[in-house]
Amino acid sequence: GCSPASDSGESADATDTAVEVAGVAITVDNAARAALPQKYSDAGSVKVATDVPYAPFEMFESEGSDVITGVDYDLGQAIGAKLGIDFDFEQQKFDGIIPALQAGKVQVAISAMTSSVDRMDVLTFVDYSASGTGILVEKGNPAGIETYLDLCGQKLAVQSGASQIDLVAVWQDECSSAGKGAIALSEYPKDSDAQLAITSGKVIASVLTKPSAGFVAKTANDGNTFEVIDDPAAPTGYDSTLNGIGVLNADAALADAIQLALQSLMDDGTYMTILEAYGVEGIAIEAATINAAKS
Amino acid sequence: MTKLMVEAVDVHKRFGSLEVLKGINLTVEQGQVACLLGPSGSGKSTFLRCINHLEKIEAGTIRVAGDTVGYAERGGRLHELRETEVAAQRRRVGMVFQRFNLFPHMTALENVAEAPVQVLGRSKSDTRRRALELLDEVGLSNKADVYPSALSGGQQQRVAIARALAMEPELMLFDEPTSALDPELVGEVLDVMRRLAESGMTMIVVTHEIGFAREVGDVAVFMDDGVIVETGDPQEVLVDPSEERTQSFLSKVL
Amino acid sequence: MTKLMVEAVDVHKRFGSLEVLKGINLTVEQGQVACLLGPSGSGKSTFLRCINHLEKIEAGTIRVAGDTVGYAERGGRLHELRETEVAAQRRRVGMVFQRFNLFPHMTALENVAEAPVQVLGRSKSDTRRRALELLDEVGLSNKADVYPSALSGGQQQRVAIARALAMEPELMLFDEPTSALDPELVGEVLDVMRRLAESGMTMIVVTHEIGFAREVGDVAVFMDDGVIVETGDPQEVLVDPSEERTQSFLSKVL
Amino acid sequence: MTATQQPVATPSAGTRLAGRSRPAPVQAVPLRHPGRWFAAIIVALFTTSLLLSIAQNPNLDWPTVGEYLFAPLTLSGLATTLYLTVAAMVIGLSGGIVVAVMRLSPNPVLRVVSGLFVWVFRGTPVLLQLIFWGFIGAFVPKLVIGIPFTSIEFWSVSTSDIIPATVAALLALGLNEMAYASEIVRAGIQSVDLGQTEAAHSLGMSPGKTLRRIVLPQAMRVIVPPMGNEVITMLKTTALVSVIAGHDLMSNLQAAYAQNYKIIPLLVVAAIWYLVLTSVLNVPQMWLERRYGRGVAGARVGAVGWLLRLRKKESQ
Amino acid sequence: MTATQQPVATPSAGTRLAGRSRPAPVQAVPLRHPGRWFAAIIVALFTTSLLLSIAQNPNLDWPTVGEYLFAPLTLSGLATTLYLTVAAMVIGLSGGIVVAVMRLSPNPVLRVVSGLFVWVFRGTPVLLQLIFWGFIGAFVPKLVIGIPFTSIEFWSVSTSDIIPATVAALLALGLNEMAYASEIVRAGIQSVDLGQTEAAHSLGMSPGKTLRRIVLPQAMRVIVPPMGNEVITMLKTTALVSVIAGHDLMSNLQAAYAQNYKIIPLLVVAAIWYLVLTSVLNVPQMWLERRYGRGVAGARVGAVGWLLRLRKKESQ
Ligand SMILES: Nc1ncnc2c1ncn2[C@@H]1O[C@H](COP(=O)(O)OP(=O)(O)OP(=O)(O)O)[C@@H](O)[C@H]1O
Ligand SMILES: Nc1ncnc2c1ncn2[C@@H]1O[C@H](COP(=O)(O)OP(=O)(O)OP(=O)(O)O)[C@@H](O)[C@H]1O
Ligand SMILES: [Mg+2]
Ligand SMILES: [Mg+2]
Repeated sequence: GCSPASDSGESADATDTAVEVAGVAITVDNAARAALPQKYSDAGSVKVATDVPYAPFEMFESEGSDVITGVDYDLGQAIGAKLGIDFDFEQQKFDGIIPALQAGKVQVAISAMTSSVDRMDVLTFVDYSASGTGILVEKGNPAGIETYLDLCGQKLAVQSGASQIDLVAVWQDECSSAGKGAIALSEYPKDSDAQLAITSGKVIASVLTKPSAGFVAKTANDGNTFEVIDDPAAPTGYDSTLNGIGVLNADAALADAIQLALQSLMDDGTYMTILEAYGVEGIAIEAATINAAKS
Repeated sequence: MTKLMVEAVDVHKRFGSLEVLKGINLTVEQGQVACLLGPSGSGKSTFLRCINHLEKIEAGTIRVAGDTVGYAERGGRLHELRETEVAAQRRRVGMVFQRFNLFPHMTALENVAEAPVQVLGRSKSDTRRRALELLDEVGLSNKADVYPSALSGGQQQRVAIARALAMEPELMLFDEPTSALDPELVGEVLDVMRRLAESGMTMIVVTHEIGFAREVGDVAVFMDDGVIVETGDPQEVLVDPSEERTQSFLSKVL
Repeated sequence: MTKLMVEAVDVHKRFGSLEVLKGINLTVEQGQVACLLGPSGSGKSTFLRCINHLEKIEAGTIRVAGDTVGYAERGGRLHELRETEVAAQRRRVGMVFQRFNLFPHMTALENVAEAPVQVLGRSKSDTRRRALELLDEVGLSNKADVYPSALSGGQQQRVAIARALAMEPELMLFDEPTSALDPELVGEVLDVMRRLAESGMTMIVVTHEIGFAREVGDVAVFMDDGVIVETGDPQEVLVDPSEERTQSFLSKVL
Repeated sequence: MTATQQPVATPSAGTRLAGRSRPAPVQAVPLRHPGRWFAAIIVALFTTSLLLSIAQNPNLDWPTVGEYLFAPLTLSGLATTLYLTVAAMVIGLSGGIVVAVMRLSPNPVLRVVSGLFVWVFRGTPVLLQLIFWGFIGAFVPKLVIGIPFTSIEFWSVSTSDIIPATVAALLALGLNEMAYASEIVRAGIQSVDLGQTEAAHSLGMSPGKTLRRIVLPQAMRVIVPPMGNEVITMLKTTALVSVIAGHDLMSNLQAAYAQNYKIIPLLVVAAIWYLVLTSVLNVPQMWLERRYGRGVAGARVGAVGWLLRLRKKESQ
Repeated sequence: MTATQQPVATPSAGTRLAGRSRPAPVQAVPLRHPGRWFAAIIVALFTTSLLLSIAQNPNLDWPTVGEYLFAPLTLSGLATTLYLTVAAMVIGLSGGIVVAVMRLSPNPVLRVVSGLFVWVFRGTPVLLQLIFWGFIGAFVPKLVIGIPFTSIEFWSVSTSDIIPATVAALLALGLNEMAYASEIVRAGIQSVDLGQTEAAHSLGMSPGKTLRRIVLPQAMRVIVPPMGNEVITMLKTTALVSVIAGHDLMSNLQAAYAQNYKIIPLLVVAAIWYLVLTSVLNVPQMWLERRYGRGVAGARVGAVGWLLRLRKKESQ
């Protein structure tokens, strides 16, 4: 359960009240608040864009409702509480997130975005978690996949534009040097389409971030359709990358404030509490950084 | 009684490089019936269309009931009229086409009632009553609710006449009103036109019905190749024409 | 020489509840010209269309050159023909419509050459030559490359005749071929038809041109209200009709 | 050559008693179409077994279809879809008529402007148009009334504030549809005989009246079927507005299946509703086609040659 | 009433020398349209300053636009888009003609089958149709030749194997387009005068020949503009095939911006290419409209009443 910061009010001073997220009462961190640009503390809120649903990072509380929940949402609320302002989440389809930032309709994007050097042309990222790639297969693992090298010579699905595409390219090389067949990779616009490809027998597995894979396996058809391969060699998934909270490069000062707030949440343990509430401790990182991704 | 209804002075009209009217001069007094004759392509239809400003003339002047067609004289100069002003001028002139051009999506009654309601803003019920009277006058009171596609050619042409009359025009133009009709049906249309002429309507009629022209016409005009070759009393022009071209044409038509 | 070209026996045709042909009997020998006359709505066009199987008859038989129109007699029974077989039958019959119905997207030459190439599979160059000859015969060799919209009515009708002749039919049907024409232009079309008749073509002509019927026709047929009222030598039927209905009709038309 | 005098049917018998004493009707073996029926049976069998096989397929999951068919998220999505479609089509058709008339105008300014309009709005992706109107602040930060090319401003406003998302969605869909509709209307207007316009003019009707009362009603016959296409396309295009907020039928269901992975059943729910809407739409379309088909085309419909009957019988 | 004998223009002067000794032409103050010009200037100013403001906007990021305009992923996407569009339109138009003719047929079987076809394929979302054909294995696991309703099978094959993704995409787009095109073709056929069919029949042309040589060419005038719409819509609909794999222009660019977040510049790249394709398409469309407009409509174009000129001048 979580209750959003509901009564921080318009006044910038009314920040003493604690906000409860994931059962933890959070109060304002003065250092972080001091770093917050004047216009945001004056406004008392920022708007946050998120592309729902992408479980378990963001999803609707129940189907058909428009109450958002998830790891990202809770972290956002907690950061807001540290800064003494509201983080108002708005549902925004992916194609509109950047335009919405550029149009000034929202100021922050928290949408399980993978931080990358490419994307830093557009956004500044406050890194808040890391997740690697998991392999989703049909329940019972009929093809007997144990590690990614077992995918050589098989048909594999991926969401188009996902970072997993580059990873699979690396695997291809390993397959050929190991003398195995190549991976036949098909791209689909959404993860859900890739999963449909598994059930219709077009592919034997799909690759996606491991937290999502776990969530799909757990929830789809009450856990009876899919399972995730657990490779002991890579418990958080292959090729972990950082996830970031994005703001426009022109708004870097806001990123600094968010970084301080997040670090404060890490320091006082709230961060881990929130991750644990969704069973994704595996994605935790040591310290809040800005644009730490190297590729 | 000698009010001039139509005055055409040195009217010229060309389509691209083809000069179709080469200086037409004609006057028609109020109440007169002028019959236009001439071979195909001589410019009869074009001249009629110029009177109604469906074609714009290049030189000369046409006046209908004293007003210059398509222009307003203000401060000694001619000013082109805008579309709506031209439309207002056209209200005083009724036109009947060779191919009828009834509105196919309206019944006979609606065809007749359309313009008075839409253009003159008459009330629907009044117009309806008047339209029924007009249909009765052309002998079609029983066809009021029939669509044009279900009418014979002669019936369609009579509806077209009623439609033009519904606007209470001061001048009626007829462009070969009977030439697309079966010979049997010609009579009924000519009858309507004859009665109209007797009621004092000013009319310009392009026709090849020599009998009608001689009987009803006050003046016969023979055109050829864009000019008026001969004008005069129909009894003279059509019985004993002075011009050779008129003679040869009449010998073919009769 | 007395081969029967058209034999209609007790032909009945109705449109919904309206009986339009009420038992028509008529024979036309090879080389004869039959002229059909009668008031509007008497069923002349419908009968002509039945001969060409553009309408399906409800009772009776029509034979063209011995073959039952629209049916094949096999094993003593009539079998309905399929579309392509009907199309084959129609090749032997040419038809000319009151409204010309030229193909507007083709030049005069293309109109004439279309069917021989498409239907008979003739070579393009041969057909083109033959089409030019035909256009020449109807006096239009100089209009070969002109679209119908640029032709006068009489010219269009002459192209329509050339188009029908290009299929080398054994029988020609004309449905009021001159009634949509200016009087001046009627002559040129009738001339073409007269020459065609002289060349020995069997023809059925619906017409109100009494002069033509008397001069060219071998037999005149007067229809009224779906039945044939009077048949016979045109000189008799059209000059001194025995039936009262024929008399009253002729008095109106003449 | 002499006339062959046939025994002429006595008028009385044929005429007076017509319909009573019918002569023997043509007794013929009707034309059979074995191939046609064979094909029909094959098609029917194939379709049935395909449908059966599909219906029985566990992936279809009928219980889920039933559960979502009237779920609140479906119904509210349906309402949005309907509202957006109706509003966008009203804007599109009325604007499309104006644009079509401008394109056919003799005035070069109007012609160029409308030509450019159609070019741009048909030629660019709807997604971009939606993003443009939805996030216009990203393109034009503020609207200024001032002297162009100088820095003098009398009044200015931030664009993000003045266009709310729903207005943006309607603007985008409506303007896009205008461009498409204008081409259809243009084809319709061009199909009406010129004589109609002349007749209306000679009755003193103004160009506007002529268009509204005479030309457009006759153009409708040609306009209605492709506009039916447009409405159905629009029904589905509304799904794109989800990028700037607004939850139509398809995006609601997509959001649901992104969460529960019941893709096929939920798409079937969408299909069922679209089919219902399309069928409902058929009613006004057929009414319009009948209404505006009236009085046009040959009243004469031959009995032979099935192409002859390639048009509906007129009801006079 | 007596005839007013006007001095008759001597034929010689008027006729022979026509065009040389021109009389004084009508000297009139031409009609001014101040409102029209004012509006044009306002529109031009507004558009220019809007375009300028957009062009200078940093969010547009012209260097990125330039970089991606001819990038390999753009060009290969373009090729796929073009290929899919052309192939789907060919299937759609040719099939659409068949369906339209079936819908207008007097044969009830054909009419019902084609009606159902149009209903289903226009009425269901393209996305579902794409998913159906692309993942047919999920709906119909195997294709069986056998006796229906029994378990006797002569031959069977897994459907996932026989329909590769590109075929599935073409099937889906082509069948969908067929349904839309058939409505447009139907409107076109119905606009052709019945007399044309009769004339063709009486020349002994078969129904098929009549359709191909006489009816369709005349229907083209009405068919071409809305089919232009369809082609442009198809250009963009191809983006949906990304759901069953296949990389058209739009999905390639979307994949790219999913990677680098340069959404607006990449959408502008898409817009530029679509505009180019649309402009190129205009050439055959105008050619077709001219070609099939030939000989039709009044050769008579009045000089007055601009509605009179609502159609292009014929070139005879
Ligand atoms: N809109 C136009 N464009 C070009 N030429 C035209 C146009 N209208 C008429 N013409 C030409 O002008 C000439 C005169 O035509 P008009 O219709 O006035 O003759 P007409 O005397 O009415 O002949 P008809 O008895 O055949 O109706 C003809 O050569 C015709 O082809
Ligand atoms: N397709 C049709 N449906 C219904 N009624 C029709 C049809 N075709 C013709 N008729 C009717 O059949 C009757 C005979 O028509 P037809 O055209 O054969 O007469 P006609 O003798 O040729 O007359 P006209 O001299 O006017 O051409 C008319 O009453 C007409 O209205
Ligand atoms: Mg004329
Ligand atoms: Mg007739």
